[in-house]
Amino acid sequence: SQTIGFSQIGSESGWRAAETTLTKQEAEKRGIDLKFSDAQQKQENQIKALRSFIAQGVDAILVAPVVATGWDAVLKEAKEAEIPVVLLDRMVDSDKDLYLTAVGSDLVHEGSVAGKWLVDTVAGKDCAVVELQGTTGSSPAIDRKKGFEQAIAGAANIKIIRSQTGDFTRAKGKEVMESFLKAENGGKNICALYAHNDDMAVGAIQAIKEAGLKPGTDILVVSIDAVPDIFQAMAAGEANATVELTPNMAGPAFDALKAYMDNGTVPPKFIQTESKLYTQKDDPAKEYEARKGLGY
Amino acid sequence: MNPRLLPLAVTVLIFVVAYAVCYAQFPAMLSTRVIGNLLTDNAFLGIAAVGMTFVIISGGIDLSVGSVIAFTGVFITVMLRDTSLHPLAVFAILLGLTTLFGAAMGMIIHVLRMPPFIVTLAGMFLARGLAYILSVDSVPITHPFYEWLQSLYWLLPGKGRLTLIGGLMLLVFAFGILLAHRTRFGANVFALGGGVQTARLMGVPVARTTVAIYALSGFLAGLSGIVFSLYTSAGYSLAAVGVELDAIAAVVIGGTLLTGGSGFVAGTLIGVLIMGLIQTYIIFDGTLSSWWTKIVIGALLLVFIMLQKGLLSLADRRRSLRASGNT
Amino acid sequence: MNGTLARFGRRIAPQLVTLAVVVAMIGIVFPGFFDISIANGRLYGSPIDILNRGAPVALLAIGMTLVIATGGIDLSVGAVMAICGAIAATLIVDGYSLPATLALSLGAGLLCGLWNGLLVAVLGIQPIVATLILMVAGRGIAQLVTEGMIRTFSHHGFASLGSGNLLWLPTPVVIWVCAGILATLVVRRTALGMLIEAVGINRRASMLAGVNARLLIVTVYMVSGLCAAMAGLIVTADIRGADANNAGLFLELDAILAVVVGGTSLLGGHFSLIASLIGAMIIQAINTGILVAGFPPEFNLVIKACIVLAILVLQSPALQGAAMLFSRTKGQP
Amino acid sequence: MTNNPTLLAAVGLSKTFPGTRALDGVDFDLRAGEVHALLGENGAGKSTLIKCLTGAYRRDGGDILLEGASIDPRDTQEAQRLGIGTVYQEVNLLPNLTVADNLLLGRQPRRLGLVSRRETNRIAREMLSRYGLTIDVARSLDSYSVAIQQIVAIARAVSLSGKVLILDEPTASLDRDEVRMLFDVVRSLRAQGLGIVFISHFLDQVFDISDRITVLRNGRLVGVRDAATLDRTQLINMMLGRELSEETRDRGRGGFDYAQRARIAYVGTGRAGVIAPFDLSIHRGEVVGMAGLLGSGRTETAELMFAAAPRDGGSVNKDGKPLKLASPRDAIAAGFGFSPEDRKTSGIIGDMSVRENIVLALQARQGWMRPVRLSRQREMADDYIRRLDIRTPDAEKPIGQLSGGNQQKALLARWLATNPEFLILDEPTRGIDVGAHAEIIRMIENLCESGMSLLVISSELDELVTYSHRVVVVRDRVHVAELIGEEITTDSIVAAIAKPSPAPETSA
Ligand SMILES: Nc1ncnc2c1ncn2[C@@H]1O[C@H](COP(=O)(O)OP(=O)(O)OP(=O)(O)O)[C@@H](O)[C@H]1O
Ligand SMILES: Nc1ncnc2c1ncn2[C@@H]1O[C@H](COP(=O)(O)OP(=O)(O)OP(=O)(O)O)[C@@H](O)[C@H]1O
Ligand SMILES: [Mg+2]
Ligand SMILES: [Mg+2]
Repeated sequence: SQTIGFSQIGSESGWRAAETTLTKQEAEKRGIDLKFSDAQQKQENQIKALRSFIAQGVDAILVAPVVATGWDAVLKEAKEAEIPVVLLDRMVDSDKDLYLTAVGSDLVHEGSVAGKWLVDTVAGKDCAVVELQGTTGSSPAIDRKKGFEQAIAGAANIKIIRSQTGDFTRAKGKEVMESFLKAENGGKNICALYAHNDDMAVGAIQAIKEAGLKPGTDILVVSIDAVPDIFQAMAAGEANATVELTPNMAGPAFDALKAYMDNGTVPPKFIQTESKLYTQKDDPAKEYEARKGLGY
Repeated sequence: MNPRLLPLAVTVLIFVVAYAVCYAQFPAMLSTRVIGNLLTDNAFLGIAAVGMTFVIISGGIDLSVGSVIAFTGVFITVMLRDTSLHPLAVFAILLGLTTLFGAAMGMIIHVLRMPPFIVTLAGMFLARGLAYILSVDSVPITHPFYEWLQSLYWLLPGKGRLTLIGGLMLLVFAFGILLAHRTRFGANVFALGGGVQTARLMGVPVARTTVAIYALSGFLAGLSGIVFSLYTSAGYSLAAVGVELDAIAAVVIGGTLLTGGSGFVAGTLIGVLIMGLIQTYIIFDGTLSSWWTKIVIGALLLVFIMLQKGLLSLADRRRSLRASGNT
Repeated sequence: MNGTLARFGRRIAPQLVTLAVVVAMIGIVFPGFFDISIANGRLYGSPIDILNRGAPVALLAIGMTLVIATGGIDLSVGAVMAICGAIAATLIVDGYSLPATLALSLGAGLLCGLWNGLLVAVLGIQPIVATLILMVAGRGIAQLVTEGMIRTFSHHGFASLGSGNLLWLPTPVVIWVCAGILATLVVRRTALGMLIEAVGINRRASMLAGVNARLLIVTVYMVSGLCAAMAGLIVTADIRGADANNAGLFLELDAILAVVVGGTSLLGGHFSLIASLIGAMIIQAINTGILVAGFPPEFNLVIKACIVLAILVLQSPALQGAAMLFSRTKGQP
Repeated sequence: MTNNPTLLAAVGLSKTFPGTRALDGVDFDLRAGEVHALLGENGAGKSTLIKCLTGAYRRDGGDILLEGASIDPRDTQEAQRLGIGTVYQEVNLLPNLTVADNLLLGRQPRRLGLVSRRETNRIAREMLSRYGLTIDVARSLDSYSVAIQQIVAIARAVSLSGKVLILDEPTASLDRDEVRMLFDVVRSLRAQGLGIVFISHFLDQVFDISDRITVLRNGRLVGVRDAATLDRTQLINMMLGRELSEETRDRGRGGFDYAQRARIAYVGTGRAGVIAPFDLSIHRGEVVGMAGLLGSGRTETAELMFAAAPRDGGSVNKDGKPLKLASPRDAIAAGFGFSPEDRKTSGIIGDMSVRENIVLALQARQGWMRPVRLSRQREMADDYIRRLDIRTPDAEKPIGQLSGGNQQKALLARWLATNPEFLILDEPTRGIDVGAHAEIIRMIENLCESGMSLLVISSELDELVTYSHRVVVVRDRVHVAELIGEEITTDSIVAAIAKPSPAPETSA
């Protein structure tokens, strides 16, 4: 059987836990011996893991890079050792020759899907948006912000009035939302909330409720990831939309690897997963049930 | 043997035994590749840990090193991107900056008599904050000089590599060992760790030494940042979070007392290697989930510290029994 | 008695002044800051937010103060928060009653503290390292409990610990104020405080004078574990879910900072719980101030660093000494 | 000699601590080639004076002149550069450094820019050999006893003193031989024309070595005299400002029915490598003295008896019943008390007030649940401060800021407050002035009359002879002799200490 090393960023969110679970499941399905390594959010640990995989002589490497830059040297080493590398869910800045393919979604695109939804939904009415950013400096935070800003750039009626980091966590999402509400006249000035992930949105929804407003109605809520809990909120009418980031990146990756190793089929350099938009119309209750058991 | 060297000997012994255990399980662990990796992958940690050793021996602590490493990377990339300076000139400016930064913390600690923990904690916030302000994006470094530096390595038999940064770490350790154990400055550092008041009464230049210690730590953190930027050829403001804790752990595993006054720079090298060994072992194993990884790292840390304590007290008992046999 | 009161006033004056200055500064950058209203049966406004959001750090600061007074430090409190939150959420989801859930998770906190205490007091491992072990492993344990997910629950009683109201105040505020008062009473009405200080200043001499330093140190870490457990429960109840990865992340640093801003020396010895609690509020005021001020998030850390540095410089023993000298020379005829 | 030029002079020196005027316009002058004793009660300001002279403290007012030129040492390093070597009262060396590093800190010999260890150790060994000490200088200082540390401190100061040597109670923990050797060194330095300041509470030593004597009282200069023109009583009057009533009573020595059951009996107590197993019993109202040379194992004996250090086997009986004695707490519960030798690291809680230090042992015994009421604490503290004449502005002063002798008295008060049945005092009179010394001896006698049993370790044989009913002599970690009643004389103790042991004697 094949041995494949998988360097995961960490387990910082439910989404990532789901990705890990699904990767392990997919590997098991295919009889692959998966060497899993958790980098605890540190790039240096990921590089160490990759180099250890190379020293160990694995057949292929999957890596979910914590950040886009800084992979050249280690990818070159892998190439010299003739070990194919597949990137999961995030891209790197390196030369495209250095990895076999990348499976993932386009983070900027995700942001713009969310932005477009908002533009369509408010339909020309004035709308003041507050933004909960991800961890300062992380690539989803940067790209999802960029995509959203691009999408609303054409709509003069939509303005981001406050933007602060919520560190991708519920607790910070709630705390920061509370301060937004205080700062914006008890929330009466706020028309919509855009959160870089669902967890922050869930926290913020609680803050909105505690301030005596109705999330989903008084303040529109749009976020990204499509984790189960946001569907619950949507089912309750407290969230309006989310953009899916599928945690099953490993399936396509393993398929591409198999094709490459069996008969040398070179996959395209970027296998993009769909960034599907879910709204309250998409039967959120059913979606919730479907995702519940995936280890989110 | 001089009993003062005992902790060092015990640490080395533990490392050798641990390596043997790993080898028994994964024979590939003894390849030159893994050994080369141990040096290269931990180069930045090792260099930072040398500075940390001096700080800890003097009875202080420096929580800012991780942030300084991140700042360094961002600073270098931004300078290389926005100016036409040669990387070496950028390095020089940067090392000057981080040395000054360390010296400033040392000044505050000494002049205002504030605890190092807190001053360097503020330094940690400040350095990372400055990195954010310079650039939140991660920026790649694409400079021919960088590529040339990265291509410098010595191929060991068995495809292992002794890279430039791995070698640099060994050099820094050699320098640190001489500085700590064979200079008057080094003796003064130990003296501060024994008690600032007493050291002052004994004529140790407390102010100068304190500032120099933190300046040294700042300098080495900057150097470590350069190494980190060579390692990743990028600058990123979120890089190297928590490196200070790894460095502290390495220093302590290396037999240096956190209370100050006693320790070994050479021990720190072993401490860094032990930490690297733990990680390599976990990756080679490859079956641990994210959470078990954390638990196992914690447990192994505990095991190492307990082994060390146990062996030391055993040796102590043996020694005192032997002494009684003589009288 | 009056002398004691005056001394107490002098002890906490720097912290009170600092808090006032920080709050005044926020008032300048955000004029709506002082608006307090009553809504949904409780007081509502930014100052209340500070009291409320400061609850975890305040609770941690209580335990941390005692630990630091013995010359130790507890880096594991953030991880212990995560463990206890995870246990509580899991139990409540599994249908345990609220009292049982609370008792078991607080018990888990005590157990964590016991572990730290034994490592420090009995095995003689240095406190930073001893608690570093649980800091690293503890988050893993918490994730083990939640299996890496955010374990959400909808138990109303439990949730009200985090977001409910009591006496027109958010419940967390009531909890930390009560815990603070209780701890102060226990420590100052008995001889505990004095014995802790003695151990912190000179452990060997205290032991020779018959102080049971070991037991005292273990107890103090257990109190810290208990406080961390309470903080963990509040955070979990607040977001109605246990987030093993992020609950209490880096909060140990804020707690230590609160203790130091509160004027307790990291070397151990004399301590003041009240001053630490004010310190916790200062830290939270800075955090909240940064949020309401509306700066871009890149500046958060630099602002925090500068304010903290300024506070510490102003409170530093060297400057205090200089100020005293100044006032004395001025007072001379 | 009296015509020698003035080397170091202080004119109108003043120093104030919060609540204390430690020095009040003190004049002092030291001539080349003289030994100048600086005397005074505990807290008179002697240590403060030399700390001001050597830059350890900044003075508030006054001038310092070295060879006629005004100097202003900002730190001790500067004083060292000026040729002033100092031994401060508390051993001020670094326990974590090697003996050699302590001796040569800042002056280690270098080769090619690097410190030469071998050379450092060689010079260090040479420096110590003058004091008859042959120890491994590459080991850390804390592996040696207080006495050895004291000698190291002296050796260091001597080597630093190009012009002036200042010794603040250097002999407090030395025995006779060491003192003799120290004095030989001091005399030869004097012959070389150095000026030496000597602070001590041992008046015999003062008369033995010094040429002139300056007396301080309450931070003020009382007077300067030639030692030859002064007698003991006059000197004491100058120091205390009153007569010392030296009552010599007969303590009804013996009178003990040693056949009767002892109050406390140790059988086979010992620890491998530390002290050979010994039997020792103490009777009600008895004072047992313990004599021996440096490092002979007296302190270790005391620590084992108080369970402050672990012991191998052996048993302890109290009033005939076996006693569980595993920790100091057990000992205290059984009514023991122990005032340790090293007051800085094992005695005082430096940052705590005198009051808290005094009630600490009592409070620890009562348990944390039963706090001693604040008013009661104050009463107790004030009472002991008065009874033991502890010089402090008030009971709330941190004990670390008291003068050495007064700290010692406060520690004694700590144990008296617990009203123990059996009290172990390790060097209780170290650093205590003549007045207080007499006071403490009187107290020891009163205590034993009231039924307390005492074990007193002291290097002052005269003192032991005065109050002991029995003296145990320790040599080379073995209890070698027991002198009872009339057998106790200085000479008999010296003889017992000096009796050559069967094994070849070590060089120390
Ligand atoms: N650092 C300090 N802070 C406050 N008060 C001090 C300090 N050092 C000394 N004092 C006070 O100054 C006075 C003089 O103390 P000093 O140590 O000079 O006495 P001394 O003559 O050396 O006594 P002893 O014989 O007991 O050593 C004492 O009352 C003491 O309490
Ligand atoms: N001459 C010496 N050579 C080597 N080590 C010594 C010497 N003298 C003392 N020591 C060390 O010092 C320690 C102290 O011994 P201890 O304190 O029991 O002596 P003591 O009889 O109480 O003497 P004192 O109290 O006068 O210092 C001993 O454990 C021993 O290791
Ligand atoms: Mg003195
Ligand atoms: Mg002794």
